[in-house]
Formats: sequence, structure tokens, C-alpha cells
Amino acid sequence: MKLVTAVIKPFKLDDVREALTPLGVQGLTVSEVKGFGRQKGQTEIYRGAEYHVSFLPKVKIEVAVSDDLVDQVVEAILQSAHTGKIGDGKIFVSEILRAVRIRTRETGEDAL
Amino acid sequence: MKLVTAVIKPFKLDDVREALTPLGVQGLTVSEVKGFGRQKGQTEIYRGAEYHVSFLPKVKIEVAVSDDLVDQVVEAILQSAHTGKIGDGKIFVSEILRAVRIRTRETGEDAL
Amino acid sequence: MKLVTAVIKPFKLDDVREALTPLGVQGLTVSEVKGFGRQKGQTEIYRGAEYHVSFLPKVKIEVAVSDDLVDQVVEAILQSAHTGKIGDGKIFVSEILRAVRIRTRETGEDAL
Amino acid sequence: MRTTDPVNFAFSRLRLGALAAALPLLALATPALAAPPPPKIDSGDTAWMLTSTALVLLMTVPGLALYYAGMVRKKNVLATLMQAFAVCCLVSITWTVIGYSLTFTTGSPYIGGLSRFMLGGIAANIAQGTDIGFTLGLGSSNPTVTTIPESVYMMFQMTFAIITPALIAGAFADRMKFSAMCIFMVVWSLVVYAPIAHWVWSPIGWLNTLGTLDFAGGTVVHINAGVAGLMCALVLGRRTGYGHDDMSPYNLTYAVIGASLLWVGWFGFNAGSAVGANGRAGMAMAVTQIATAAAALGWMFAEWIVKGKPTVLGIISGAVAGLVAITPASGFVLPGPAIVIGVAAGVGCYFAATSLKHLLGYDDSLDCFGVHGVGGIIGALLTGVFAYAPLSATGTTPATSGTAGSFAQLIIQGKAVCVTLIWSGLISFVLLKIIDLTIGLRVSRDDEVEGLDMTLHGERIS
Amino acid sequence: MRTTDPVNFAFSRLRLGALAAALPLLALATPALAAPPPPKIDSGDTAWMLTSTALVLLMTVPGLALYYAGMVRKKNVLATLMQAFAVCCLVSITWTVIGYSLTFTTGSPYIGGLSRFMLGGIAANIAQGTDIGFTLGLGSSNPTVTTIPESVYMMFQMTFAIITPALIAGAFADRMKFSAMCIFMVVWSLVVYAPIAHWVWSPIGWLNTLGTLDFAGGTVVHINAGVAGLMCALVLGRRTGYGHDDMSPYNLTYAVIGASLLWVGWFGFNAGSAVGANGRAGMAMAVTQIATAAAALGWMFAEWIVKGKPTVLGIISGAVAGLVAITPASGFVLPGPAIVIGVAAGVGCYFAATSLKHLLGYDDSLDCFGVHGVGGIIGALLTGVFAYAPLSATGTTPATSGTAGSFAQLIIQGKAVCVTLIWSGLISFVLLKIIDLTIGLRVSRDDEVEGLDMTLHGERIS
Amino acid sequence: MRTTDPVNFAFSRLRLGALAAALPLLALATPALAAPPPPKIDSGDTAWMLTSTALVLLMTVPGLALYYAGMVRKKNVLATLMQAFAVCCLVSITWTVIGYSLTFTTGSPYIGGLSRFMLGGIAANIAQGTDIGFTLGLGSSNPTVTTIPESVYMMFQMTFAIITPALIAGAFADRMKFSAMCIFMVVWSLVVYAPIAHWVWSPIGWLNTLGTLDFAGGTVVHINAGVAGLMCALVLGRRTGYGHDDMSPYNLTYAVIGASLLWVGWFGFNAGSAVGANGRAGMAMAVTQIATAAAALGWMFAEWIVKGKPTVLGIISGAVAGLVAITPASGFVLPGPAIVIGVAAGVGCYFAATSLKHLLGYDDSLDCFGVHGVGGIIGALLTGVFAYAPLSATGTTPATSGTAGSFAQLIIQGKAVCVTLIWSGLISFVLLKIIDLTIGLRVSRDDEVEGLDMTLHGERIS
Ligand SMILES: Nc1ncnc2c1ncn2[C@@H]1O[C@H](COP(=O)(O)OP(=O)(O)O)[C@@H](O)[C@H]1O
Ligand SMILES: Nc1ncnc2c1ncn2[C@@H]1O[C@H](COP(=O)(O)OP(=O)(O)O)[C@@H](O)[C@H]1O
Ligand SMILES: Nc1ncnc2c1ncn2[C@@H]1O[C@H](COP(=O)(O)OP(=O)(O)O)[C@@H](O)[C@H]1O
Repeated sequence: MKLVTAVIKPFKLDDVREALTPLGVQGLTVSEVKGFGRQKGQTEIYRGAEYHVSFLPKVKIEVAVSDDLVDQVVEAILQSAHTGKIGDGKIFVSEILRAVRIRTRETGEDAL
Repeated sequence: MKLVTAVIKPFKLDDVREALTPLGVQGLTVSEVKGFGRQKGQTEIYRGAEYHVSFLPKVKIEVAVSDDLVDQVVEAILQSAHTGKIGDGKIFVSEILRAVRIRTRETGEDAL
Repeated sequence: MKLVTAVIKPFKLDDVREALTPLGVQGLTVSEVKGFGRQKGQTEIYRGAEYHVSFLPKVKIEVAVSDDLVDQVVEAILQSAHTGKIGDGKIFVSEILRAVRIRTRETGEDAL
Repeated sequence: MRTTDPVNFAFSRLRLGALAAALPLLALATPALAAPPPPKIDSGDTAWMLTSTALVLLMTVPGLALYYAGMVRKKNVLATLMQAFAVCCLVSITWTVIGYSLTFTTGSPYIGGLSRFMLGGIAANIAQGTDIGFTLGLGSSNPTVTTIPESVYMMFQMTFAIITPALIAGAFADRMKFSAMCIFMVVWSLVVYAPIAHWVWSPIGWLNTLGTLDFAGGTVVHINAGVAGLMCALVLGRRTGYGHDDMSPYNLTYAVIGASLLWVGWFGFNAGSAVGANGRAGMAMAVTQIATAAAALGWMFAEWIVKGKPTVLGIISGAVAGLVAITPASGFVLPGPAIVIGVAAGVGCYFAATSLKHLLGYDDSLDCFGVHGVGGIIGALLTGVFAYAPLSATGTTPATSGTAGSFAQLIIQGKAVCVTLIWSGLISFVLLKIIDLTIGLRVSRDDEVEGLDMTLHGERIS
Repeated sequence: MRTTDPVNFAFSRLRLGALAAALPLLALATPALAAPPPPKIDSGDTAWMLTSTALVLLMTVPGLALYYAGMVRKKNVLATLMQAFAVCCLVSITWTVIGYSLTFTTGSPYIGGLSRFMLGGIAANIAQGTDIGFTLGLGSSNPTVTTIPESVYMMFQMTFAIITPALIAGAFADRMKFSAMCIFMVVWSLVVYAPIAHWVWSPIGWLNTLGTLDFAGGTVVHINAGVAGLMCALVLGRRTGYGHDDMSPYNLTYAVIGASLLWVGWFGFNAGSAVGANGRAGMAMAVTQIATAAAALGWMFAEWIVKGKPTVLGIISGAVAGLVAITPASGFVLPGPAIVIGVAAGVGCYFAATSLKHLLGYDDSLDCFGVHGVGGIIGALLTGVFAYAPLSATGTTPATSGTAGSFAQLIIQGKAVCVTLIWSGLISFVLLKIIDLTIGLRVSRDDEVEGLDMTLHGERIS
Repeated sequence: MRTTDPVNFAFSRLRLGALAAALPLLALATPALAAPPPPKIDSGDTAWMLTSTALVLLMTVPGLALYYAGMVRKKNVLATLMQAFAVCCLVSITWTVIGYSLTFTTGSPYIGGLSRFMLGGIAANIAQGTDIGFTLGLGSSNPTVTTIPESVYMMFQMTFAIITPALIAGAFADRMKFSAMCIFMVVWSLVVYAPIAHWVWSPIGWLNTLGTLDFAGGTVVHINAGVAGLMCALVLGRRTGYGHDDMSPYNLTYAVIGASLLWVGWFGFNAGSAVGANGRAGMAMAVTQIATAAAALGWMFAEWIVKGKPTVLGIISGAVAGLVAITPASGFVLPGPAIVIGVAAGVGCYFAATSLKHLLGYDDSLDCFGVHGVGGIIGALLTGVFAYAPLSATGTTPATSGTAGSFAQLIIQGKAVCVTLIWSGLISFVLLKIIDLTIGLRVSRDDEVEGLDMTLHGERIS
């Protein structure tokens, strides 16, 4: 099994989720994060005090998938999260050694 | 070392933490996340506008443990986070190559 | 490629980011988390009701780096996040199998 | 003083004063003398009107600002607060410069004059502590004499001129350019608000002489703002992502605070429209409370029955609908009818905001038309049905000298509603189109998606 | 008018009016004449009472709503706001229909009559601008004449009838069914509030004729709500997770806004209870401010000493405790005693809320009993100790014709406290049991864990 | 009553009362008699002053508390609310014990006496319902007679004494010890506020007899607090992380609510300073509104031009600057000059807060000096330029018996400004140094980094 982690623009979340469902992805976990990258942050001025906010709001999606689904999932995210503008985000894939569903104690791909 | 990541129901957090302490787990890191899965989200209606909120509040626990503790930790989470109802969440285990404690620069299992 | 995950004290975030930039780290992702560890939490009393809040606010930094940069990155974090007081946090390193930049579909280290 | 025979009324009030106490018979015997001695102000009436002014300002900032801000997404909260606050400032100056003069100096039946340009002459009567009560329609055949200084009357009315355009902002939330909004609001307050207010409230205004009853602004304020909002929603088009994105309110706590302050402030709006601290003000306050409660419960139960749950947004929306609907009626009706008006407004606006809007497909984001337009129409019409004559009576035979509800009165009310709908709708539309063609009305799609707080104002709530 | 000899008092007030100015001697000489000419209203007194009404409404929405909502967990914030808002609407209608009539028409010493059912006849005296002051206890041997219209008196009292049940919500926060709450509140306002208010405030009420001093509602409002809250806490049982889960307040900012608005609004509550803009109102406002500040500091320093840190929740809780305790005393005591009452309430309620409650083990979530019950008892008793006769004097010999603090008076106060504790406690208990056995009082455990915002109202703050 | 010849003014007011109505000629003929009969209170004036008192309290809690709390970081929000709330309580007691007596009893030109220690004697005149109007400067050669009870005058002034020190908190936000703050505020209110208020507002105060015009507290309140704040900023030093850390406001929504409530409450502050419900109060309210709007727009446009975006923090800051600047002028100027004063304050304070501060390098966190100090100076000086004589006229020849703007008057205003700057600056500095050397002024660096909510009060917002 693999964990696909994607950091994307917040307003693309629903699109990504909708793109994953047809592939049989039954679950995913989302966190609000802040991203620092090539995309410039903004300068905010409060009564003359300037703060450069380098961190931009992003959304991190974590989805555990079986090995044979990884390519499709990555491709689906690539398409649905794409705007072509700087700051679209990244996808990282890493290995999961074990997965368990808490409710049923199923393990492995059955747990996803 | 392994990283045990558990996505659980928010109100189970304290139970899980209490279940891990006796095993010698000295630390863990928690984030508020939103989960999408088999558990149905809710439809919210604000003045006739319906929004289906598919994402439910969950808590993600990350705990780095030595290899020999993994099974016990997974078991403890399985027990303490269990309600038997849909949406109880998942446990994922993955590999950590290196761990360092920032304060002391201790590494490996000493760092946990 | 490796994923370096650091859990640090919140007010050290800017220092860490500034320490990483000179190394050529072009991006990173940050989340607000709560940490449980050796550092004592606090007891809060609201009208006589005592709540022991064991979780302290921390910041989690995730940065994907090429293999040859890992040591420098870890060292930079160790230095910039250090206060010497309990609760300074941890660094974990794990493997990334694949990385893709959503905007350009570049993969591998080019994606970082 | 929104009575049909205000001179008599004012004179009978005067008998409470020390001056009149000396010559009550004379005062009663000669009510229509060409040049009555200028009335002294009454400190109690003035105290209540000063208070009412503060209460009505409270309705806009922070009341309305919070009510609206509590319903938008996090990225637009500050921009929404900004709209109400900026309108408050802009219209204060517009009113000072020329708005008050156009609205409340005598002029013609269609518009006031320029004699109070820059409020010139407004301090004339306050020297030496012998303040003289303000006379509305001075020099006309039908002057209304009040017992408060002109400065207070001007200020009280300013707060009405402020809140009316501020209400419109609910319709175009989340997508209008701030610069375009500023220009629209300033011009609108002069070419839409000022004339309509003059028609209805000047003693020689043409809708007033027609017999229109509008105690505190059902037509002038609410229908007027409602239909202008509808035009904004139509001309600007829907929010990006409408029907797809999650646009649920960020923090309804703000909306509850806002609605509550609207409620409290509305006592100044309605009971203050009696222009004095008297029994009519008391009745206006009572029916305001009763209709509001009835409407809030009306909306809540309608929703509970239809959708299965009573919501916080529902009950506060109903309360606002009730406040709107009782506004024109407040100095004319009794508690029983107030309940009827309230329930009609609560249930009516519930369907307008939740069904009608989706049926017709326009995106009136925060239901400016659905609540203020529809609620205002319900209230204006029912005022014609339920008016209880003695409340507006000014002569010695209460049952006949006041205006009672009747079919004829309903028709008059209907006419005033139509006139307001047409004038406000038409002029607002033209105004919006002109601004759209010149500087543009709407922010870019990207700016809208990122949120107005950051793109228009460079700020955010964390 | 809460004086022991209100007719005289009212008459001496009357001398300020134009009418009485003409015949002061006669007015003084014949205070108890069977049919005195009905008094004119005083515009200044009316202005202040209209203002006071707005201020007391502000106490409930948004004041109390925010004060309570700021103390609960995030998942229950909206539901807590909803409680106060819904009670406000429900009781407004109940009061209109029958509550006012039962409380303030003459009736018997135990309950009023039905002559003001649906507020019938309330507009009788406002025609022609010759508003007539309201007479409380008309036709009885002991009428109280006021200088404000009945509509204003009715509205002012409505806001009291609203806030009293709304206070109870603090006791059952986080776990009561909304439907059960609605029913409980409506019935409670009729079978508990209306009689007790009649007993204490009607000139012929049996606790009034006993000599009870309760200027603005120490027994009627605070002890009453406090003990009803205690019953709720006992009958409903503790919150799920009590003593184990983190139930720390989500956002005390809301609580601070709420407490502040309670403070400001309480000026209407206490100084408004003078039913006029006069020296007694001024003194009532002054001692309200002083006792509140003293109580806030009392709680803060007690906490600072005992627990090591002064807290925000502490200082605002102390302020509310002070406001509660000075309520019955406000028209009767001087600044010095106000400090004593304040400190006693601040320190006393601190121990009640933080120690007593945990000792006894009931879960009065937001300390409805600990603050309103205990604070009300402290205030009611100390009123009997510190009353300064000239403040309530109505005759020409102030020192003797008013009511002074004494051991006898303390006993009378004690009796009134006990009566309130018993009646409110008993009836509330029975009422709760009946509702529990029929539709059920408490939400399911799952709903409670998920939070009332979502399960009862389908909404949330993000 | 801030007039130059208040006795006459009061007497002409009196003619409205029933008593004087009987003998108007006599009253006019003998205005300066040594022992005039004590005036009756006027219920309308009293109603407005009771209301004004509530409005000014609203300015501090929750107004100012929220305005400041909305500008700090999340970790300091509650501590900032706590400062305003605690100051409110502390100064209420200080004022009761001795502050009022020192400020408003006759005493000498430099300080009042001790005759109202613990407010002794304040209830003397309210017995029997024959309330007597308060006379300021009783027994002096220049008494000011009012038509409100002393208790009301005392309470109204208490709210001024509360807000003035509370304003200072803006300068030392995020870093001052709570204990040190409590001590500083209590002592400051006695050794800085009380004397300056006496100098300016007592009829025999030395700045008053010099001819200083300060209607509602430009010098006494705003310059005074502003310069004390500047001293705090200098003595305490900058916030840790200043110029490096992100110190952007946590939630400007709170600041908008706060600024709005300041605006609404300021009507009580300025129009209430007329000590009655009359034409002067009306004009004061009108110019307050106008100047505030002008200043808000001034700041907004200045920022829009200079930085490219109009901000929410900008427009509300401008509004507060306008409120500050119009304060001393409010009973003296006409609408036209109000616009000038507003624009000057809005633009002037914009540059003071955004450029001057950074140029000079002190860390006045929330611009206590930049807004209140600078705005107060602008207002105090322009009052001397724009005063319109008839507004303060008391005799029969309005144009000459009032005070008109002139170069001479500008010089007088300048003197009063300098005196305030020097006294307040000097004494505040000494006071801060003493506290620093004894118990210490500033929290530890670690506590500051962790945030005051948790370290000082053990609470947090989640
Ligand atoms: N090396 C990295 N490690 C972890 N997250 C990264 C890394 N680089 C970028 N990110 C995340 O991806 C987001 C987008 O990256 P950015 O460089 O701004 O634009 P782009 O996606 O177009 O390359 C960042 O905001 C950050 O959250
Ligand atoms: N494939 C997945 N990858 C990552 N997180 C998942 C995945 N599937 C489920 N989750 C997380 O687990 C939570 C519970 O899953 P769900 O399918 O609702 O019920 P259950 O745990 O009973 O299977 C989800 O809300 C989501 O946060
Ligand atoms: N085993 C662990 N797995 C995951 N996170 C941990 C673990 N141990 C500690 N942490 C994180 O590191 C933070 C600091 O740890 P703590 O034991 O308090 O102090 P120190 O860093 O000085 O060892 C914790 O708050 C927690 O977020």
C-alpha cells in the first residue's frame, strides 16, 4: 500500500475528491496547512506595520491506496488540482507498511 | 523505528492517549483533520441553500515508536478508539529512517 | 528523496524557515498541531473546574528534500529550533518514493 | 410626525409644555392659525430622540455589519463589515452636504430644496438656550410642528439615510468592487432615497398627500433597499461557485449579535418615529416587539416543519423579517394585528428566501430582497388593512379623525408600494449599468475566489 | 413603582407636571381621594422608560446569549445562543397573550386578572395625544400612579419576563432538548414567574403587603431563576463527561462582550425600576455601578489569592454577581452599603460557584444558581439590613416615612426569599418531571457528544 | 455644563420648568442673586443624562475592550479585554471613595475638596421626590447650576474617569504586568486625571478661568491618556519581536465591533456633555457624527492613495481619530468646521500612527498616542479656531456673549494643551519609574512569548 500526500490549493479540494471517487477511493483525510514555496506570499500592512506573510493557505490530502491504484490516483489529482498557475502544489508518494480499520480490525487493503 | 498514524474520532483522543502512556509512549503529536469515508457526512441547510458537508471532523495522532513497540501501540489504539460504529478510523504504520530530539540532539530510539 | 518532518515550538517557525532558505530549500508545508510529551501541559481553572490540558501548541514542518540535502536540513533545523528547554521537539526522516509538481508534472527532485 | 393631521397633534402635545399650560384654551381654539408662535422644545421628547438616534446608528454599525458578516465565508468577513462601515461614513457626509436638504426642506411635492445645503442655518434656533422645535414643511400649507430641535431631527433622519443603502449590500455580498460600491451608494442615496423619502414623509410629498401610511419606513427604507438589492443581484450575476461550492456561514455568532442589535436598535427606528416620548411611541415599541417575536417563531416553526430542524439562522432571519414588516405599521396598529403581521412576514419571507429565490434563480446572497423587499411589502399592505384610527387621531374625535384600515387604504398602500418598486428598481438598474460600463462592478474571478478581505483590503482574520 | 406608599410618592412626582403645578396644595391635601384626575404622562420619565426597555432587551439578546455562549464548548455555542433568542420570542408572545394580564392587572393578592388578555384595552388612553399615566392596582385600595403610558410599562415589564427564564438556561446548558426547553419556558413564565412577580410588585400582592423590599427583582428575577436552574441541574443530571472531558470555554471573548452588555443594560433594569427619570433612578444607577465593580474585584481578588491568578472569567462572573445582588437593593441603599453588598456577593458567589457546587456535586453548568440564586439571596437579605429610609420616603418626613433597614425588615426579606425558593423550586421540579415523562428532557448521549449545534439545529461555526 | 456663563444658561433653561413658568420675569431679572432657590430637576434632561451614562460605559466595556483586543495577537486577546474590564472596576471604586470629591467639589483652583469622600451627602437632595438640580462649584463665585440630580452627574463623570485610563492600555499592550497595571491605573486616576479634570471643568479651575474650551474632554481625556500612553511605551520599551515577528491582528472583527460601539457610545460622551436634552446636545451629536465620518474617510483615502488599498483597520482608526478630535469642539462648532476637523484628524492621525511612530521608533502598540494624543491636540487647537459664539452664548446677545474662535483663543487652547502634555507626561513617567523599581512593570520575556492570556490569567481562547 502507498500513502499519496497532495498539497493543493484550498478551493480545489472538492474537485479532487470528486475525481478520486470514480477510481474506487473510499476515504481520505484532509488537513488545513500553510505552504511556503515559489508562490509569493503577501505583504499585509496594519496601520503602517508591514508583515510579510510568506505562508499561504493550502490543503493537504492524505489518501492510502493499494499499490495498483497509485498511478491512477496521482493522475487524477494532477488533473483535478491543476490550474497552471504557480502554487498548484505537490504530490508525494510513500510506503505504508500496515493499515488497520479500527472498527473491524480488518488489515491491509481491506482496511482502506 | 516506525511512525504509527491513527485517524480517530475526536472525542476518543483522551482515551487513546491514556491507553498509550502505560506502554511507555512518552510523546505524540496530534492534528485536527477532516475525514471523508464510508461514514456519511451531513447536509446543512442555511436559508434553503443546501451544502453537503462530506468531511467530518477527525483527529490524527502521529506517534513514533521503536519497532518492538509497534504491535502493542496498534493494539492499544484499536481498543481505545473503538466504538464499533462506522467512522472509527484507520491506523497506518510506516518506516522512520531517522529521529532526532532537537533539545539534546539524541538520535534513534533515545530521541522518542 | 526524503521527507523531513519537524515538530517545533511555534514561535521558532520563522527562524527555521530562514535557516532553510540558504540551503536551497524552496518549499515547505506547515501545520498547527498539538504535542504531548515530556514538557508538562498546564492546568486551567475555569470557575473552579480544573482541566489539565496535556497538549501544547506545536508547529509541524514537512519538507521534501533530495537525499544529499537531508543532513544539512536536519542540522539547520536542529540549530534554528533549539532553545535548550524541554519541549523543543523532534525531527523524523522518512522515504519518499515519488514526488510530482502539479503545475508542471515535473517529477523527482525537479518537483521540489 | 407621520400623522395625517400633524398640526393639531403637535398642538395637543404642546399643552403639556409650560407655555401652553398658561393658555390651553387659546391653543385649542386656534389650531390652524397662519403663524403660531414657534414651539419650545420638550426636553423629554428631545431626550428620547437623541437616544433613538444612537439606537438607529447601532443598527448599522455594528448591527447590520455583523448580521451580514456572520453569514459570509471566512474570506469575506472583513470586506462585509467594511461595506456597512464605509456606507455609514459616506452617507453621513452626503446627507450633510445635500441629502438632508433635498429630503426634508419644503421644496415641491417631488423633491426638497437647497436651503439646507451644508446644513446652513441649522443652528439658527438654538442660541440662548431657548431652543425652538423644528417645523417640517415650514411655509407650506401643511406644516408639521415638532418639539425637538432641528439638529436632532436631522441626525435622526441621517441614521435612516445610512441604513437604507447599507441594507442593499446583502444582495451583492462576496463579489462587488469596493470602489464601485462607494460610488453606487453615494449616488443612490441622492437619486433614489432622497426623493422617495420626500414623497412619503414630507407633509407636501405626493405620496403623503395621496394618503400613504408609512410610520417608520416600510416603503422608504425596506422595499426601496430590497428592490435595489434585487437589481444588484441581477446585474452582478451569481457568486462564482454558486450551487457547487460550500458557501456556509463562517460564524453565525456574529449574525446573532447583529440581529440582536438590529432588534434593540429598531426600538429607536420605530418608536423614535413618533418624534417624541409619548403613548404612540410606547405602542410602536410594543407592536415592534410583538411582531418581531411572532415572525421569528413563524420562520422557525415553518422551517422546523418543512426541514425538520429549527435553525439559528432561521430564527434570526424571521426576527429581522418581523422588524421589517412592522416598520410601516408600528404607529398605526394594535398588538393583535401585530401578531398577524409578524406571522405573515416570518412565514412569507421564509418561503421567499428559501424557495422563491431558488425558483427564480437569482443570487441575492444574504436575502436583501427576500427579507427586506418581501417583508416590507407585506408590512406596507397590512398597514392598510389593520390601521387603528385612534392611534393616528389628532382631533377630538379619535375614532374618525385618525386613519383606519380599509380596502381604500389598502389600495393606496399598494400604489405606494408599486411606485417604490418602479422608481427604485429602474433608477438602481440604470445606475448599476452605468457604473458597470465605466469602472466595472465586479471583482475578477481570481479575486473573488481568493476572497475580498485579502484582495480588496489586504487584511484577513486568522 | 416599588415604594411602600406609592400613591403619595406619585403625587409628589406629579407636582412637577404642569397640571399639578396649578394646585399643589390640593394635591397634597387629598392624596387618597377615591377618584383623582388621571395623571398626564411626563415625557422625560417616558423617555427614560423607553430607553430602559431597550437596555433590558439588550441584556438578553445579545447580552445573556453571549455571556452563556462564551462559556460552552465550540459544539454548543450556537445552541446556547438559540436558547436565549428563542426564549425572548416565546415569552414575548406569552406575555402579550396572558402573562402581562396575570401579573399586572389588579386581581387578587395571589394573581392578577384577565382584563388585559391579548393586551386588550391597552391603547385606550393614548388617543388624541393626551396620554394618561398608567395606574398599577387601579381600583384597589392602594393604587400606584405612574407618569408613563401603560404600553411603556407593559413593555418594560415584558423585558423582565423575558430575561428571567432565559437566565435558567445556564443550568442545563449542553444537554436539554430544544423542544422541551420551549415548553418548559412558556409554562414556567406563567405558573412561576407571573405569580411571584404579582406577589411582590402588585400593590396588593401578598408579599408586597407583607413589606418585602425588592426594587428591581432580586427575588422575582434572580432567586427565582436561580432555584429553577438548580432544579434543572438536578433533574437533568450532569453533562456527559463531567469531571473527565475538557469542557473549557471555547471563546471567552463572547462571554466578556455578554457580561459587558449585561452591565450596561442593567442600568435600564435597576435605574429603570424607578419608573421615571429622577433622583432615585440616579441613585439606583450609581449603586449598581459601585456594587458591580466591588463584586468584580471581590471575585477577582478571592481567586487571585486562592488560585494564584486573576481570571477574565472570574472578574466578569463577579460583575454579574454584583449586578444580581444590588438588584433588590438598588433603589434603597447608599454607595457605602453598595460596596459591602458588592464584596459580599463577589466573594460569596465565588465560593458558591467554585466550592459549594463541587462539594454538593450537581452540575449547574454555567452557575445559574451559584451566581443568580446565591447572589440574589445575598442581595435580598442585605437590602433589609442597609435600606436607607429617605430613598423610599414619600411623605414630608423622609427619615420616618421611608423604609429603613432593621432586624424586622431582614426577617421580612428572609420570608420573601423562602417563599420564592419554595414556590419556584417546587413548581419547577414538577414541571420538569412532567415534561421528562412525556416528551423527554434530555438529548441522547450521542447527540450530546456530537454537540447540540449540529444535532438540534443542523448548523455549526467553522 | 461647559459654558462660560453657566448660571444664566441654567436659568434660561429653568424657564421651561413648571416652577419658573410661574415667575419668568423675576427669574430673568435676578440671575446672579447670591442664593437663588435650588432648581428642580428636569426629567427630560435627567433621562438623557442617565442614557448618556449608559452609553459612555458602553464605550469602555465592551467598546474599547474589543477595539483593542481585536488588534492584538491571539495569545493576548483575553488579557487585553481584562485590562479594560479591570480598569472599569478599579476606577469605579476609586472614584466613589475619593476621585469624585477631588475632581468636582469646589475646593481650590487646583484641586477639589474632601466633602464628597465616599460620596457622603450625595443623597441629601433626593428625598420626597423633590429632587434638586446639582450645582457645580457651589459656594464659589461662579457656580454652575444644572437640572439633573447630583447622583446622575457623579455617575456620568465616573464613566469619563473610567475610560481615560483604559485608553492608556493601548500603548503597553502585550507586555505589562497585570498587577503593575492595576496600581498604575488607580494612582494615575487620582494624581493625573482628577487634577486636570478639575482645572478644566470646575468653574473655578485655573485652566477654566483662563478661558480654555474643552466641551467633552479633548485635553482632559484624550491628550491626557495619549501622552501617558507615550510614556508607557517609552518606559516599558518595545514588544519582544518588534519589527521581526508577525504581530498582525488576530481578529479585526472584534476591533470593528469595538470601534462601532465607541462611535455609538460617543454620542453620550459628547452630546451628554451638554448636561441636558437641548439644542446644544443636538448640535454636539450632529458634529460628532459628521467629523467622525469625515475622519474615517480621510484616513481611508489617505491609505488608499499611499498604500493602494483601503483597509478595515484604517477606516475604523480614522473614525476613532475623528471622534477624539471633535470631542473638545463638539459643543462649540458647526457642521462645516466639523468636516474640516474630521479630515484633519483622519489624515493627521494616519501619518502619526503609520509614519511618525516608525520614524521615532517607540512602540505604542495600538497607537494610544498616535490617535488619542495627536487627535486630541488637533481637536483642542481647532476648537479655538472654529468656535461659533452663539452655541456657547448664555446672554441675550448670542453673537457676543458666547466664545468665538480667534487667534487669542487658539493661544489659550495651546496653553491648555501644553499644560496637559507636561503634567500628564511628567507625573506618568515618575509613576511608571517608581512601579518599575518596586514591583516591576513588565512580564518576563518567556511569558511575553507565550502570551499574556495564559501566563497572567491562565486562560485562552481555543
Ligand atoms: N520541498 C517541499 N516540501 C514540502 N512541501 C513543499 C515543498 N515545496 C513546495 N511545497 C508545498 O507546495 C506548495 C506549492 O509550492 P510552490 O513552490 O509555491 O508552487 P508550485 O506548486 O507551483 O511549485 C507550497 O505552498 C508548499 O505547501
Ligand atoms: N484510504 C484512506 N486514506 C486516508 N484516510 C482514510 C482512508 N479511508 C478512510 N480514511 C479516514 O478514516 C476515517 C474513517 O473512515 P470511514 O470509511 O468513514 O469509516 P471506517 O473507519 O469505519 O472505515 C475517514 O473519515 C478518513 O479520515
Ligand atoms: N514519540 C513521539 N511521536 C511523535 N511526536 C512526538 C513524540 N515524542 C514527542 N513528540 C512531539 O515532540 C514534542 C516535544 O516533546 P517533549 O517530550 O515535550 O520534549 P522534548 O522535545 O524536549 O523531548 C511533543 O509535544 C510532541 O509533539
